[in-house]
Amino acid sequence: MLWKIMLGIYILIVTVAAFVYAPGAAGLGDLSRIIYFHVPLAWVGVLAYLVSMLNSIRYLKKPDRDFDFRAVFNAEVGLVFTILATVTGAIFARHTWGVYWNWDPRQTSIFILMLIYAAYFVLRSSISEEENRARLSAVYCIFAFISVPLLVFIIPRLYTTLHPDPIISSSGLEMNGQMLQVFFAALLGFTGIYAWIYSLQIRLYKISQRWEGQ
Amino acid sequence: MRRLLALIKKDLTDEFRTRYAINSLLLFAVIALVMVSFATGMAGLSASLHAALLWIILFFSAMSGMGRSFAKEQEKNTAPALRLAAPPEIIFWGKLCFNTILMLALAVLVLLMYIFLLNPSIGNLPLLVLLVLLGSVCLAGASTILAAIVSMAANQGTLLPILSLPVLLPFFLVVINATQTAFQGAGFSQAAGSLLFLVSYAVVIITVSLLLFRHVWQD
Amino acid sequence: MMSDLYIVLTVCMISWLGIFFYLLRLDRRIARWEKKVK
Amino acid sequence: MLEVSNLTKCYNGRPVLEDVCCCVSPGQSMVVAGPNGCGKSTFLRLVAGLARPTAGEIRWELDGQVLAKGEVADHLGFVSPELGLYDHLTAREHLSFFADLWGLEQSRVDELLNFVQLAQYETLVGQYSSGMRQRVKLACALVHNPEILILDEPCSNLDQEGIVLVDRIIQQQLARGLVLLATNDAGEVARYKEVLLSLDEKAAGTD
Repeated sequence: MLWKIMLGIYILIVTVAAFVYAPGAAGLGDLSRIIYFHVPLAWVGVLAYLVSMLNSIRYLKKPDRDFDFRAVFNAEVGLVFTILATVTGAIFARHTWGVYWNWDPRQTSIFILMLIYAAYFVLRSSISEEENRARLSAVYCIFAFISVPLLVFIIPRLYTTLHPDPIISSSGLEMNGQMLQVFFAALLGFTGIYAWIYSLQIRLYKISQRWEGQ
Repeated sequence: MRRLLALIKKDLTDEFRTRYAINSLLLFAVIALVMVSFATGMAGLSASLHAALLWIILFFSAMSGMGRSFAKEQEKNTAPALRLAAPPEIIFWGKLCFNTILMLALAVLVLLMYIFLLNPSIGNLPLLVLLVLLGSVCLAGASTILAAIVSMAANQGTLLPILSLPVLLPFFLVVINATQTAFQGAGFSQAAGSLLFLVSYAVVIITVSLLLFRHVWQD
Repeated sequence: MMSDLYIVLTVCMISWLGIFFYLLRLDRRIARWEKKVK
Repeated sequence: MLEVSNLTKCYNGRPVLEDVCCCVSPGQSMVVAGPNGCGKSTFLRLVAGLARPTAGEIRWELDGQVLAKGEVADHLGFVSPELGLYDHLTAREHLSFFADLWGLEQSRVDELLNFVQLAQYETLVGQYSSGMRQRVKLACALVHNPEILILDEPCSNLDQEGIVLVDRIIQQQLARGLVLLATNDAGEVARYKEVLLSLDEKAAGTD
């Protein structure tokens, strides 16, 4: 319990630090502060998908409902975080590029991540038999994962992007020490939230399993 | 190898006698082409628009026909006998080859009709043809395993495009970009990067499909 | 400009606190259920 | 030989088969009997390796060697009403397709066509009567001379001549391996029940 309350206070401090302690980036001003939330959100979105994919692989190796459940709720969590990352990204885009959406490669990447999650749930809803549903959606989760590395690494190289590179400063966003501190602190904090949700879900699942057993 | 040929022969014979996939593919492609041609009229389209339109037509007509071969095995309950008679990898290769043949035929026809109806200015025809053919292989490669997944689910008609789009989007970004340069008359050396990407995309996607197919192909 | 920043900061803090207490409540409830099921 | 222990299969958490045990030796025929919905077909599908059991074990042994999961299909012929045919191929094309898949000579095709008395028909299977379709299914299952033959309601839709044919197939099969047969026909049960697996004590089709 203690670490959860500490996490709460920790995120509160990071939030304050993001607005007060870290200076605004040159050229972008106070708006640059959104990266302390936008990037961690996107990071958790990708991380959740990765965990979902790994659990799908485990399911195919050993068909255990546990793994299927983990794959599903990670996809759910990932979908929420990805949508939030897209929204925060669009706000940032509106103020720097003038439009909410312009099919920048980075936007396209996160959009595809959202599409995969959406397609994953559509697929699940259209298979009624439990075992088939778990197996086929696991296959899809792994198969669709191919396009993630392709998009994240290859496409931005083929096209010029306006998206600021998060850490290595090449396109306008120079990060100084204070900013980096807050940035990594935020990443850590959001990963903590993810871990918390993860443990809650697992406990909830175990309760429901035992409930059925009784 | 003989098993593979038997599978392809069986699918082709069946297809020639019913002409279900061929008809739906072709009709869909023709309708889409005529609509595009009507809508744009004689207005000269830019190369990027031509490239996008061509691939949109190819994508949706592919989606309307690709799913059939698996769906049919499932509907007619012929899948269990196949499961017993051949290992999943052979089945996958058979279906992949059949889909590729179908897709190549479709691509050639769509390309000819596209040039005929919309009269785009083509800078580098050999490159364009190569891109369309290579792209068809990629389309068939990605949609074969997805078609197998879809054949076991409900609402099959809409599911295949929904599942394929995320997987195919990186491929589309590259191929549309390259097709545009082909319309504009770029040389092969300029397109080498894209061609390499397409080949490696096809290889990766088929390899992963082969690894995963055994899990799809069971009841 | 400065006051805008504080408004956004307040909104962020309040929404985090909302999420935080929601999670905390869920955590407690799950703990209760765990005892009951055992 | 076949050894099944504590076989259980659930669909969506609801058991269709529970704790089924049986044992069949080579040269024996086993009859699976029971009312509709008791899981006969499911049992045969599980044994054939077409579906995965929820729990329990299925062990095939051939000439003293235990068959791995993937190998079972190579020694197995399966006939079931759940199995379909390609409506737009002829009987000959069906057989030569399966002969190709098993890597066998085309002479086997003629042999089998004569055996099931379909050699003179060159029309598409879609136009066949259900009895003729049943004969095509039997022939397809026999293409690779399997040691194990699994027949689910083999005599449905067959005329007198066809029933004699099935009997001949079963007798030939018993000389070479074993036969699993699911049926509700009292005469067939009496005739083939060297081993009888009755699934009726558990009424699974409750809902």
